[in-house]
Amino acid sequence: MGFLSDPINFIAGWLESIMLGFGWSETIVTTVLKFLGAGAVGTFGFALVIFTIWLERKLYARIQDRLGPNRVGPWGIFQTFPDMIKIFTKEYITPDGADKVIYNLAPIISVSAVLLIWAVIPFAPTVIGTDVNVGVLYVVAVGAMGTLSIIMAGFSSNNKYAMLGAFRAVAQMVSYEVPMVLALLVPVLLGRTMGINSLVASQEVWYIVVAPIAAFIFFTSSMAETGRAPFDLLEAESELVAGYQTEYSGLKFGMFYVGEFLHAFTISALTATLFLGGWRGPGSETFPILGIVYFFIKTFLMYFVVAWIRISLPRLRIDQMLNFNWKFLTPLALVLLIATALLEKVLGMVLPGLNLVETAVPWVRAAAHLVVNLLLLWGVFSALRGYQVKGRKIVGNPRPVAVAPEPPASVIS
Amino acid sequence: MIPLSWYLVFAAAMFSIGLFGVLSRKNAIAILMGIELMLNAVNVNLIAFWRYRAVTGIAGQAFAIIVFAVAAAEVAVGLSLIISIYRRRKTVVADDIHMLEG
Amino acid sequence: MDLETIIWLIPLPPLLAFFLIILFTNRNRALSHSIAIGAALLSWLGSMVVFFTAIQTEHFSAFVSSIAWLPTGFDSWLYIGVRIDPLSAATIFFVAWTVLMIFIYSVGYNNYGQPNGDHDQKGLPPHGATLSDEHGHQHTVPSIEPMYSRFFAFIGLFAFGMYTLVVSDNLLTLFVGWEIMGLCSYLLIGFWYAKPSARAAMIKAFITTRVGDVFMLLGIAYLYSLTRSLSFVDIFKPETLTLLAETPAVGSFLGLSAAGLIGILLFIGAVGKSAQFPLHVWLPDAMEGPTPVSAMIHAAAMVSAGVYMVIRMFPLMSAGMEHGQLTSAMTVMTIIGTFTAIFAATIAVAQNDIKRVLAYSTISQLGYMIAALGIGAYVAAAFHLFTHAFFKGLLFLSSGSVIHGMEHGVLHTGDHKVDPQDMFNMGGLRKKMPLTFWTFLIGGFALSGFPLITAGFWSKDEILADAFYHEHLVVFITLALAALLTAFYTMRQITLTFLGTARTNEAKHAQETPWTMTLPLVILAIFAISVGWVGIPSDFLGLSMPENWLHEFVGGTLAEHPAVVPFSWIPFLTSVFVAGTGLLLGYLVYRKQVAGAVDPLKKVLGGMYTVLKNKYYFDEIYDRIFVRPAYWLADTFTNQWLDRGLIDGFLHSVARISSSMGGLLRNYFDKPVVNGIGDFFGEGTKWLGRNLKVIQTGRIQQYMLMAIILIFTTMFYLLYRVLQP
Amino acid sequence: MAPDQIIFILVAIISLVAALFVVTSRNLIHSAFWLILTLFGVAVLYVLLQAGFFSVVQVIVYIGAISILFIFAVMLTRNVMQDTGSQNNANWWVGALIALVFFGGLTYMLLGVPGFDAKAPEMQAGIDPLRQLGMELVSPDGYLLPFELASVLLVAAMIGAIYVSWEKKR
Repeated sequence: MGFLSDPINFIAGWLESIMLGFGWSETIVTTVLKFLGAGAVGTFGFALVIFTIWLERKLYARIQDRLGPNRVGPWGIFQTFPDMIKIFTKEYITPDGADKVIYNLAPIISVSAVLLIWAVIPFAPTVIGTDVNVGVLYVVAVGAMGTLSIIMAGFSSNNKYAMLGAFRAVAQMVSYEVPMVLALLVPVLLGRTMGINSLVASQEVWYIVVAPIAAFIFFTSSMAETGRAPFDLLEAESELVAGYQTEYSGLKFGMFYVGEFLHAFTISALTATLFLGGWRGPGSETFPILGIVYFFIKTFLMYFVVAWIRISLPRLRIDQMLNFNWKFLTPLALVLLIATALLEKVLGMVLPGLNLVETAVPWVRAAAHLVVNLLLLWGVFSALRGYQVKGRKIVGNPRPVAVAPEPPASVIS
Repeated sequence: MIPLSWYLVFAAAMFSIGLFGVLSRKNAIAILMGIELMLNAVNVNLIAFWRYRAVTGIAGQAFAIIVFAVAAAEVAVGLSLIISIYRRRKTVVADDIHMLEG
Repeated sequence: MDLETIIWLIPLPPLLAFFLIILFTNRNRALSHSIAIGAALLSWLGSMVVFFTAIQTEHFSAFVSSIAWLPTGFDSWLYIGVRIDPLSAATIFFVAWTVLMIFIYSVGYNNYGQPNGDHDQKGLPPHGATLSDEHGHQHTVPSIEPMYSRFFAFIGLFAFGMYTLVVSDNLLTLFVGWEIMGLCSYLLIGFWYAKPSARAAMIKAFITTRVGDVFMLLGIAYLYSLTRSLSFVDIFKPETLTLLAETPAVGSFLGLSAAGLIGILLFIGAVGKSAQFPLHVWLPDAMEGPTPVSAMIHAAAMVSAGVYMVIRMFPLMSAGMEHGQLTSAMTVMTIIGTFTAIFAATIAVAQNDIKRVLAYSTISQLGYMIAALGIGAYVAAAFHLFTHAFFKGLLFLSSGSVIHGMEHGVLHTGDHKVDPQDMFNMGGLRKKMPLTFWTFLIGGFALSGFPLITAGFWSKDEILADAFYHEHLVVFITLALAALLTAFYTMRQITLTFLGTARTNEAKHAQETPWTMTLPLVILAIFAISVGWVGIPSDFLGLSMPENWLHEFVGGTLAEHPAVVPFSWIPFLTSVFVAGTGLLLGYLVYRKQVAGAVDPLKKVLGGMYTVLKNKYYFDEIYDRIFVRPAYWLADTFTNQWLDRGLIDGFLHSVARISSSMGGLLRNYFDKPVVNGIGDFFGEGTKWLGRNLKVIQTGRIQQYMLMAIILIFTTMFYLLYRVLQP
Repeated sequence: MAPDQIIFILVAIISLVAALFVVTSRNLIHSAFWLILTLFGVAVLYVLLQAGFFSVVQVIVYIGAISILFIFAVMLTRNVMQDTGSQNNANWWVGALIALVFFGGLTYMLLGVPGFDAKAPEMQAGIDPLRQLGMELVSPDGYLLPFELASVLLVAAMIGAIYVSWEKKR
């Protein structure tokens, strides 16, 4: 295990040998290493956000035919740092009648809920915070804490808009958790495991090919979980000022902001891990560093899609948002789950009888799943065709454009 | 190693606190919270007994799962009842809801 | 799919079609008949696969598959399953063909594609619709059956029953299929339920067959109580059969053996189902149903089912047979079958309704089969069952086609008093309906046993040869006589219907029916000729012919192959003679029949003709013997005398005594003593309630408090007792 | 004292104190938040018991769903929020007494139970309790029926909750 093939474990091993050299007991060394690792991942996450903020602003600008940040550093790459300094130096305002403890706790939970997910994401076959055997559930559980932070913020601010924003946020996040969990069960079914690293290992064929609908549902509902456009009703500025974070300022607001960006990046990483094969790629088993590279390529690809969608789509109405979830995503996810489970059962009975070459089995399996997925999709769309809106109902006559009243004749003369 | 007794005493304490909440809180929602505490205490007991007494079996775990389901169902129905009562009578104080008084 | 699965699946498509049509597609006629025919086609396909696999198997014995169905107590199960042995393979072949043909035929028969009738109502046959063309001419055309979809649902269920019956490997599922068909025949005979005659016929058919079914169920129950199994394999084990033959019947009933009693009981079931004397009365009346139904009941399914069951149970019937000595069950069958054959044939001679003639001819032919079985001619009976299914199905469908054509004529002239089913109203239809004529001719010749060409000749000849060889001379002569009559009335029918000139305006305007009706006729006609060739005896006319295939194949069903009857000239010449004479006589007598003239037979037979015309007054006799006494027993005797007079009188006097005693008790015991105690408790409870209601605060937590204190006290006490013994 | 014992004691104390606040706090919203802390503590105890699955499910079900429901319910029944007076009823001392007696009695009785101070047996390697649980829950010889019943109960509760809290149109 050379430095070049697996630098992170190499460094870890090196540190371990040093500390053992101090004469510390094994337990303490492991504990210290865990803390170091957690610190490293956290710091890396924050550092990454600095970069993604710039990246997203740049993307925004390019898609909207602007230049974007271009003053600080080459291509404005350091633009985020002045912004950070500005936010650090702002005054912290705590509103009158706020529930102080909860008010201050909310932003911390908001960020930590996101960072906690990083503990189970495998960057490479050997580089993973901790390989929990219920990793997928863990992700969902931590997501639940994000909801908590928002309701804490909304409640403790003692502000109507913050409260309304929190209500909306919770309605949205709790609802979208349902299809998300259901869609997550599809890879679990396919991989026969809930551990994230073993899920990656089981992806001989990327699950986006095997289960494109599940990937779509998971990705969409995760986007809704992040609360970014087009699902940003919780902070719709035209209606709610800024939603649950209305009363926050300075670094506390910054925490929410960082949390949001980090969350967006995290869902990209999760999608890449669960559906795009994570660190899988040629040579990644022997050279874990390659795994890291593949992982980040895929993650940034997904992140680009996230940003692209955020920039392109307008905000949904609340009823559209809930209808989309309960009347489309959830039933679809349920049907998909049942179909996948049945198909897996059938394949389990049929495949051994076919005497296929060892390497062909996953591909045959993937093809079968893909066909079922496409059929399902076709069925859903032909069912939906009946509901499509053909022209809008006219509610009333259009009001005439305001016309200035005729000036009295006396004025003219 | 933690002895079994610690978990049992912890669960007993938590159950007692929940019991106190159920018996003495005014607000119906708070009573429900007390019930949740009691259910959790039971669950701790179930899992602890599974771990210490029957780690090869799964009865304790299965019961715990069912307690989760029951708790979820109970909260959903309980809270909706409370909200329904609140809509009609504008109160959630348990002592004010005494239409069955003899 | 392996073969066993296919066999399991054969009966299912029609059942599925039944539910689909009844539940979902009732409104859509085209979809309904497509589903029904598709289902029939699927079953047909499965049957063909099974049949051809069976005939290609060397030394074919049976395909079997069974599952445990009902636990019947300690570790024993009732197994149900499917069994295709040579007999059922051959049966399923003709069932599949005739059922499919009948399904297709029904599309045309129920006037698919025609407009809705002007005043057609559900439960009545269609009356025709008025159309006006572009010139403003009004003309009447046939209208579509108002309950079109329902018809297909019913015949689907019917087909399910028949297939179930054929493929089952035990008496229980066979009986289930049997009863499903009983229900369906009830529903279908009364398909036009608004006609009073159809209602009466449906009830008659149901009740009459029920009489037989009850006996059959008794037989099954008795058999089960003795053998602990209903599966054919178990019953037909030699040791079981010997045991049954040697056990005396319960209470040594008439000195019969158990096998004999069971055989007779089961045979009575067949008598009901296959319309044998004396339970034959329902079948002619069943002609009230639509014609495809008649074909279904009389050719493909129900009546065949009776004979099929008897053939199936033949090992049981013949258990204990030694040296050609007929068993008691077989003797009964011989007598009933022979008598029915001649008896029904005589009635058929004097009938004018085209379908009724065929109905009586069916009874007569079924009597043939039963008689053949009775004298032990196993293969001959099965052979006649197969050929008869094809040519009788063909005849019924053709007669339906004739009626349909005549109805067209009736609609054209608008004279609704003319009965389109009366043969004396027809004549000369040969030119109007050529296809129908030729197919009817083929069917009729097959029925008469026209020598060498037709299927009927071979099977009938084999029965006669068998009877002759085994020296049952009475049977032989009677059956030959019946064959003569058969040929005669068949030719009478053909001559009256198709030959000569039209006797009514309606017959002049008759029209050939659509292809959906004629196509089944043609296919069935091919079978009516060709199916006989599989059973040509190998030593026919002393020549050395190929081996008798059917005998080899069907004979394989029995444990030991039945012996081949050597060829003999006497029965051969007899059957040629009776067929030829009968046909010739029929032609000569009715050749010159003109409109309005009486039946020439009437002059010859005189009073006998009236007797025959009225079917020996059987319906009237049954009415006197069974129906009226039953009414009298129910109404006058039981209701008025027994119930009102005796029982009610007794009850009333008891009531009066009780009521006076009640008054005494009430005034001197109940009011002072009982009420006093009751009131004391009531008042006491009230008082308690008034004083205890303080505890009822309505506050949940206080209740909880009380409950918990109580529970804890009890619990602590009990635990204390447990821990400190 | 081993590290896991220290962790247990810390978590237990935090949970119990939080639980006490749940039943005594004057502000119901705070009660709800304290409840979350208690439940979280219980989740940690599950981890100590090597029941990771239950720990995660505890977080999902109790914190992610039940507590949120509680907070919602408290907020929806709003005027109570302004209540600053005592949230305990007049009989609270009876409740407290009973709870104390109960705790004392229970502990006393537990002391007599054999195996009260038992140590946990080693987890056997190669046996995955989670997989075992999953198989048992869907096997007809195991807990299939109770499992299905629980699901039916959940559906019934869901429908019931929707029906009860449905605002009927006047």
